[in-house]
Amino acid sequence: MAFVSSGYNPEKPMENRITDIGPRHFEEFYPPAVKANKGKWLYHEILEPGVLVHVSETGDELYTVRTGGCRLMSVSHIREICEIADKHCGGYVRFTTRNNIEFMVDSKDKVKPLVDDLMSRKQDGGCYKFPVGGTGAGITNIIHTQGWIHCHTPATDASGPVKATMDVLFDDFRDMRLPAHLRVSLACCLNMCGAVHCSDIAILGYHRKPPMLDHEYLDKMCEIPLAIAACPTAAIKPSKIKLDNGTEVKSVAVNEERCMFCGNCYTMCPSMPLADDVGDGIVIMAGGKVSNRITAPKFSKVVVAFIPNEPPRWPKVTDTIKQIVEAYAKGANKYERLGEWAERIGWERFFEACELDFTHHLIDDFRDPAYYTWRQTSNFKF
Amino acid sequence: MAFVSSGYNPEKPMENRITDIGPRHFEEFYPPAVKANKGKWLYHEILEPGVLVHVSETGDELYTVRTGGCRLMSVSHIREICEIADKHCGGYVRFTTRNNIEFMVDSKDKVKPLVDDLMSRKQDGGCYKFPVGGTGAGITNIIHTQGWIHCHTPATDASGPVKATMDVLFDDFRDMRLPAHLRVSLACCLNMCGAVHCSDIAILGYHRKPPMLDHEYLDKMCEIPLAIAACPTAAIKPSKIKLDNGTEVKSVAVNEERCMFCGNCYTMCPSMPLADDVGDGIVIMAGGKVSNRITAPKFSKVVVAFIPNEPPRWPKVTDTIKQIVEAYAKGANKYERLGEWAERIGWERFFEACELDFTHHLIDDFRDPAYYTWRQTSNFKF
Amino acid sequence: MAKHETPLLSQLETGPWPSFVSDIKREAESRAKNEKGIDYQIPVDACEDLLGVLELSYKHGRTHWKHGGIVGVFGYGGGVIGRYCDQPEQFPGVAHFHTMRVSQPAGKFYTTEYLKGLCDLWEFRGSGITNMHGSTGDIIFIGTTTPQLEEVFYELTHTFNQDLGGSGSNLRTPSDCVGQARCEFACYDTQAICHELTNYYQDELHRPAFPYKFKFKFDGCPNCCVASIARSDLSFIGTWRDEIRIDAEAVKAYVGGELKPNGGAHAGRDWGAFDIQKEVVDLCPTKCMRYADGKLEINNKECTRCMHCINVMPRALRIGNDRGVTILAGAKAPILDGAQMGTLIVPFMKAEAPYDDIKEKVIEPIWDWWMEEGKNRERLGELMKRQGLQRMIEVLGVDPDPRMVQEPRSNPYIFWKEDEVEGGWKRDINEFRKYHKR
Amino acid sequence: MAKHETPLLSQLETGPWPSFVSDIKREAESRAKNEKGIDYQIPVDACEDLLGVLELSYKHGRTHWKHGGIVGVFGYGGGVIGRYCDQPEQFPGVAHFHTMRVSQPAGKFYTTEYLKGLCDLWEFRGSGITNMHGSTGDIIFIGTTTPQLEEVFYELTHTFNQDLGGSGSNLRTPSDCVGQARCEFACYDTQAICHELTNYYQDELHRPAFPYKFKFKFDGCPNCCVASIARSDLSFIGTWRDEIRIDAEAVKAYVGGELKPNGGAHAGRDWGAFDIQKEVVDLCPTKCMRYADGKLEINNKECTRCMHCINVMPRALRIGNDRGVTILAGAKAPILDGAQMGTLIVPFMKAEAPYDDIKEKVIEPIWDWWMEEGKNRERLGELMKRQGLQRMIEVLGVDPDPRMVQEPRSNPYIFWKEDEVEGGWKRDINEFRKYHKR
Ligand code: SRM
Ligand code: SRM
Ligand code: SRM
Ligand code: SRM
Ligand code: SF4
Ligand code: SF4
Ligand code: SF4
Ligand code: SF4
Ligand code: SF4
Ligand code: SF4
Ligand code: SF4
Ligand code: SF4
Repeated sequence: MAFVSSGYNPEKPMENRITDIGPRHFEEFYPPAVKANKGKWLYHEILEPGVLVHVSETGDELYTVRTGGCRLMSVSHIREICEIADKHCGGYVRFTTRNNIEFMVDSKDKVKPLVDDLMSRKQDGGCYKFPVGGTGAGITNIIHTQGWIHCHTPATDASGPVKATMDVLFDDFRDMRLPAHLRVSLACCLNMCGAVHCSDIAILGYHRKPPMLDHEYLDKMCEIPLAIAACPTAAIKPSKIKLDNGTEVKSVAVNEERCMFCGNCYTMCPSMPLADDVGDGIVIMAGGKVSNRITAPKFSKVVVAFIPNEPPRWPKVTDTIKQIVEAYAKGANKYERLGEWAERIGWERFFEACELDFTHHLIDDFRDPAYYTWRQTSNFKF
Repeated sequence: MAFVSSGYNPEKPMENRITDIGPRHFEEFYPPAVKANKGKWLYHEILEPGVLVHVSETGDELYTVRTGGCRLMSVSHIREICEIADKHCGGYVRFTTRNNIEFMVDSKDKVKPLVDDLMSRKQDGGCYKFPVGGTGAGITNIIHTQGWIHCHTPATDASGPVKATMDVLFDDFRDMRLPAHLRVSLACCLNMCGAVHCSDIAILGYHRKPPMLDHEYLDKMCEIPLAIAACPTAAIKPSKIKLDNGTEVKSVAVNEERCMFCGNCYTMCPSMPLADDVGDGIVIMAGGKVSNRITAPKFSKVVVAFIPNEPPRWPKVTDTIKQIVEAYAKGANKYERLGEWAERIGWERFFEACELDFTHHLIDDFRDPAYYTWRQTSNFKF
Repeated sequence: MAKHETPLLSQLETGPWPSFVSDIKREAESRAKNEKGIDYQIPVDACEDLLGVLELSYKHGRTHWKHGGIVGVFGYGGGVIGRYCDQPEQFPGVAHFHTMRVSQPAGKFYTTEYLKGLCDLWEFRGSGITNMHGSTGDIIFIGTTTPQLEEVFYELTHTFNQDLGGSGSNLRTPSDCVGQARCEFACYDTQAICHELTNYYQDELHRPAFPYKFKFKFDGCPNCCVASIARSDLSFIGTWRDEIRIDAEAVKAYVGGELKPNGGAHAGRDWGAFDIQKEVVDLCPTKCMRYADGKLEINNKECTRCMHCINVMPRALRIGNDRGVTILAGAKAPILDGAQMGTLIVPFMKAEAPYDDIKEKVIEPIWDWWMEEGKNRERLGELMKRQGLQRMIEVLGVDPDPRMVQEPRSNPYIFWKEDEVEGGWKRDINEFRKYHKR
Repeated sequence: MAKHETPLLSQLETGPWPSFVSDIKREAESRAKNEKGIDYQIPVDACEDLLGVLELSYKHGRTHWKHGGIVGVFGYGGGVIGRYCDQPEQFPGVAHFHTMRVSQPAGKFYTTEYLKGLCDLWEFRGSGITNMHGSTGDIIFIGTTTPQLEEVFYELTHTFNQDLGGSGSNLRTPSDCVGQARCEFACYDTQAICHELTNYYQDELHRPAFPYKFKFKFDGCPNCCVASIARSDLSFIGTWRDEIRIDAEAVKAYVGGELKPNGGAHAGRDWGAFDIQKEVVDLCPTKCMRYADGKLEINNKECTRCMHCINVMPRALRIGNDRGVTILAGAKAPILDGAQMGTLIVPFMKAEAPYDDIKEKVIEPIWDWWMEEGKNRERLGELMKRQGLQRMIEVLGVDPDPRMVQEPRSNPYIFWKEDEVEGGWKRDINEFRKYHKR
């Protein structure tokens, strides 16, 4: 391969340099029906799972067909999206905040051909390329993060567990039988780039072994004070270490009893890796939400402290999630989010209904606010 | 006066010594109707404010007349209680957990003479000695503490503000027009011996000036390390001080910015007094409860950050309390405790309804849990 | 003639509520007159001077009492609070003015005979002023001198068969609600257990061996009339495991208006006709009740025994038969880290004499732990916060139970222990580097 | 033939959900075939090796990526995440594999023309693999080499009139919900403000001057479809101050069953006939609705604009006319001290271009404060926790408002300031001792 210049001149980086122009202006990208009716929408309706209509006060209608997006996508896949959008939608397409793809058409008769086209496209192994769904009281796409495909701190993969989970939940992506929205998210480490801290069900990668210390290199590769400051539990102290060859180096010592495996030290210092084949795995959280509907947003709660990584399909994770979804589907009232359900019936009942064990790990013991999660009433259910 | 010995011999303290016998056995003190029906009570009814009947499965009835107890009472007053109990109640009497006095009779016809007798007794200034009331959905006696009558750390008096407040709330002691119980408590300092932290309305003595330092005596009178350890905000440091006479003494220094006037240092060290005529005063808290009825017990919340001490009648305190009681009486649903009402309507409405100012002091800024009291939703009322 | 002018205090002698000022004045007068010719063992003018010093506080806006120092009776570490006036010349009658805490009988029933005896004693050897009762529950004798402490104690024990209560870093005098003695809601005998534990733990009550104070309180049911959940290191709250007993006829009587809801507690206002649906069924926090066709049903499995329905219709609904206690730990006032409510540690335990399970499986393991690991002036609740509820569960040797928490943790910061993690924590960085280059 | 065996990954090529494995394989094949004769600027087998290294992770249960080091484009402090493989010999195609964050257009609408352009660029100069989109909102180009960074940037800016997004300690790419573009609930123009603030603060976005990352997100209404309240340092949520507009005819149509509740969102199950009382009125959290005689009434003063009723009956109920935003601050993921939800700091503010109030009265004072007093790697929420909400109120120069708290403090530990206390704090111990002896 030969280097092809874009025009950029590394000798004179400022020559013709364009900076600070931001993103493209959104209006350039609005489909005509959106431009014409922006701010004038009167109401919407979900015609069938994955198909919405929005009606404007001008009388215009906009039909949206939502399809599952595997957000890790190749340019070939994007080109195929474009091909569909060109064919059906006048060359416009949109992505949702949960990485689904929305194809919009301006009249009802264009919907069926579009849906049929989308559902007919399959990958070599038989997976749908563009499954239609993800609306209403069902399960939509999983928000997720990089995992083993790109990040350096994950305790699990992202795309793999997501694929496995969406396969298991697929019927609910295509249907709207649940009491309310049910949002599943995944973050491959505690940094929680997937913002799983407020999801109905969260899949969280978690380490369980304290960092290894690469003493020989630590001082060379890391700023020791930054690594020390990074630790939320003050478990890291500076330390002098004698290497096998007798030289003494500056390094750190970790008070392993105080480590809760957040990996924050590793973020600051590559000589403190945590990853481990059996130490790492998945925490399941449940009951979070972000909408302000009826009740205030809620954090997700840890309901399963640990499930080992079982690539490629993480069966224990998907089984557990399925269990929770089914118990919720069975138990909750219409409009009731998973966390609202758990609070109404009481968490003691939640564990019963979902057939999950309550272990000591689920009791908060992190700092002062832990106390507020303990039960301070004699009101409970046997 | 001549010393009269009880029989105790200070030379031989162990001679005939009786110890560890505990309190008298409760059964010695049960009125016959209680002894006969203990554990057999079927139901009760409040016949009129202050008058209860309990009915047993044996058919027995026990009538209780509750009267206000000014718990700071002289032996002359107690003898008068005994006189009444001898006259009407066969020589038995009881005190409640809120320092009221209960006279019990075993038949209905004994009630009216008893009530009449009680209500007829007045002190010289015209105060009732034994006002009948304190039952049901009204206001009962104020739980309180020692105040200026005996304690060394108070920021206000106890008995005085209590008398002034009960005078203002007297109608509600004698009536049952409120939506639910309303419990008022007073503690004269942050130690909160009155357990005001869970009262519908709490009157709390509070200092607002950091301790003075009696350097010359401090090291002699106090254990400096204990004083330092006592401070919840770590505001106290050891320090060497040069006195006016040139001698250097060990003492402490207080970082006044970090002091929140809890007086804990003074409890450990008499050379660190806080009391001040204008610095000290009263904090009003509201919305606490201890019963588990419908909702879990709740802490009271600070609703007025400071009211100066205005002996002898603390008019601003009593006005404020009256304001809260009236707003509650007007606004709350039947069975709804004050805190439940405030939560239902929202604290923004509580301040409006009670015509109280919301000041920055009312926002929690003490440690991590403060965050959980901030509003984390877009749901609020204009 | 009063010894001191009390223009401020005197303003507290009007108004309907009993006036403590009038009452102290009465006692002052009675002492001055001394009609019975008593040989007062502390200054006759103690009450005069008490009014005087209080008036001074009303003028200054500050207390005039000083720290106590260590006074008490021989062999006991508690029961007396030392107190001195900071203006002894002006008020010699209260220069030394200690309080004594007298262990109240469970349930606070009294015979007048007993009370009169105490009055005689305290008139003779003290100020004649009391608190009936202190916030913890004791009878408080307010104000005597050091030499009288042993005398009062001697007479209390010898004449009245009565001991002192607690103070200092020890078990404080336990207290209880009226319970089965006069309440249909009581799920166990609060007086019996209160008395038994008070006596069984006399040593802990009198001889401080604890890091700080420790309180027991006994509530017969979740109404919490002795506020145990808010102010006792161990709070015992009565409850039941089976079904609320329903008297269908009485339900009808409430609905029909023959019976007054909540025992007539709301009679001071016209709230309109009783509406069982709105006032009971809809307010049930678990929504486990149903009223239809004149019939009330309770899904007891979902009931949290909050007492509301029973409170509203005491003649129709009664506590279950399989009774016991729920135990909560750690309640306390705000010093140092903020107030704590009790945390549920035992969902259910039988409460039957001699209470062996409660003593041996709950109280003593907790004390052992606290005495071992609690810091000076650290209440149980603070130890729990510092070491975590997990530690309490270990101490009790029970299984973790979701009933102990209101909700599971929302942070995933789990402190795994090495033996819980496959392969342990020891790893070889060089082995790791074989697969992962620097 | 695939370069690496991927027996584990291949198991992810079945099942209904789109397979990322099949998709990467497709790209790998397309690159291998190179039908268009592209002069790939990074290794042709990047996708093959990506699959290879991922398969290895599936085998080892550990990632094979290393820390990034500092790579980027000239003059920008963000927009690129450096990444290296820890098995470069085995997987040379991904030895260097940086991601680039491309600032997405507000609302995420696209023309295919634009998208196809990006595809061509990324196929040519990168791995051809993307995230559509990253969790913050950017278009993520996954995997290229260091020399290509400037080239991609040059083409983006020159050919596509398109800039990079944020990373590092700076303003991150703001994002928004679809809003008025296609949603009847939107209370302001989320795209307009998102675009305006992104462009107005380009310097803050590209040149780190902050203690840590900072995020804006814009939700058109309290449904929070872009989850701003959970994951943005400043969360803008649309709201209104006046009345919910009621179309009485449409209410009838819902009650009559002609209109499907909640826009048909529950059509997958038979929930029975719509019951406006049970499904709307009773679920209203403030109980400010009344339905009687076929008429729905709302006491708007008590409404908290939770959206429930509007969500259930979008054709009958519409947001008010006097619209603006509620602003919340401090949301973030759990590192370090636990996750935070946004805290309400501005109950209501108009959101109209050019947003001067929002910029000058909210954003900039907050940044000044945070840049002045925030510690290294301290998010705004953590600074708020450390210095208190009071400090935020001072910074904003607004009056404290009970709307900013869920409840007032329950501890009375108020840090009074000296100038708030009459007479100040300086006192003379000797003066005090005149009245209070030691
Ligand atoms: C397209 C999208 C906005 C965008 O800018 O991309 C969107 C669009 C709509 N949302 Fe949303 N929401 C979208 C993400 C969200 C999110 C964010 C998230 O999940 O990460 C939330 C918060 C979820 C949470 O609380 O955890 C969200 C909470 C809601 C709610 C409140 C639901 C609740 O019961 O709490 C509504 C109201 C409703 O559904 O009745 C709503 C309603 C709607 C409506 C009906 C608004 C309208 O009138 O057009 C749209 C169609 C809903 C549907 O799909 O059933 N939208 N919606 C997002 C689609 C994501 C996807 O691909 O599936
Ligand atoms: C006598 C006493 C117990 C004792 O051992 O001395 C007592 C006695 C009764 N209480 Fe109580 N409570 C007593 C202090 C309390 C306390 C403690 C306190 O206030 O410090 C509470 C907790 C208050 C709180 O939550 O802050 C208390 C919360 C209740 C409740 C729950 C009320 C609620 O709405 O939350 C009930 C149930 C009811 O009233 O329907 C109740 C019910 C009762 C009943 C009806 C029980 C019965 O069947 O006999 C008794 C008469 C009630 C009345 O006065 O209207 N009792 N009750 C106490 C009287 C105090 C007084 O002199 O006024
Ligand atoms: C007498 C009494 C107040 C009253 O007027 O009734 C009282 C009086 C004192 N209490 Fe108390 N407390 C009294 C019940 C309480 C209660 C209520 C209870 O027990 O139900 C509490 C709150 C519950 C709790 O234990 O948390 C209480 C919480 C405190 C505290 C704060 C303890 C904490 O951990 O937060 C202190 C401070 C201390 O221990 O240094 C304290 C300290 C004190 C001292 C000893 C002051 C001191 O630091 O030396 C007071 C002596 C006053 C005096 O001159 O007589 N007192 N104290 C109560 C005991 C009477 C009795 O035995 O019946
Ligand atoms: C790419 C992305 C995940 C994804 O797959 O989508 C991502 C990837 C990384 N995030 Fe993130 N974060 C991404 C959105 C988020 C979000 C979600 C959001 O912005 O809405 C969060 C939670 C919200 C928040 O900001 O709190 C998030 C919270 C973090 C944190 C924890 C920050 C905290 O204060 O708690 C870290 C740790 C750090 O900053 O050291 C982090 C760090 C990282 C780093 C840079 C890892 C590191 O320490 O070097 C990751 C680089 C991965 C890679 O190899 O590409 N990332 N990160 C997201 C950005 C894409 C985009 O620009 O669109
Ligand atoms: S969640 Fe952790 S491992 Fe996953 S992308 Fe974010 S920083 Fe990387
Ligand atoms: S993983 Fe987290 S808790 Fe453990 S040492 Fe590193 S920074 Fe500290
Ligand atoms: S509350 Fe404070 S001042 Fe009042 S009696 Fe208790 S310790 Fe003394
Ligand atoms: S009053 Fe409290 S906060 Fe102030 S110095 Fe003393 S112990 Fe510390
Ligand atoms: S706590 Fe329960 S049992 Fe005890 S007196 Fe109160 S209502 Fe009766
Ligand atoms: S006790 Fe409470 S929870 Fe149980 S049925 Fe009655 S009201 Fe409902
Ligand atoms: S947040 Fe509100 S305005 Fe924005 S898309 Fe969702 S429902 Fe519509
Ligand atoms: S928006 Fe919410 S609070 Fe307002 S009326 Fe509708 S349901 Fe009630």
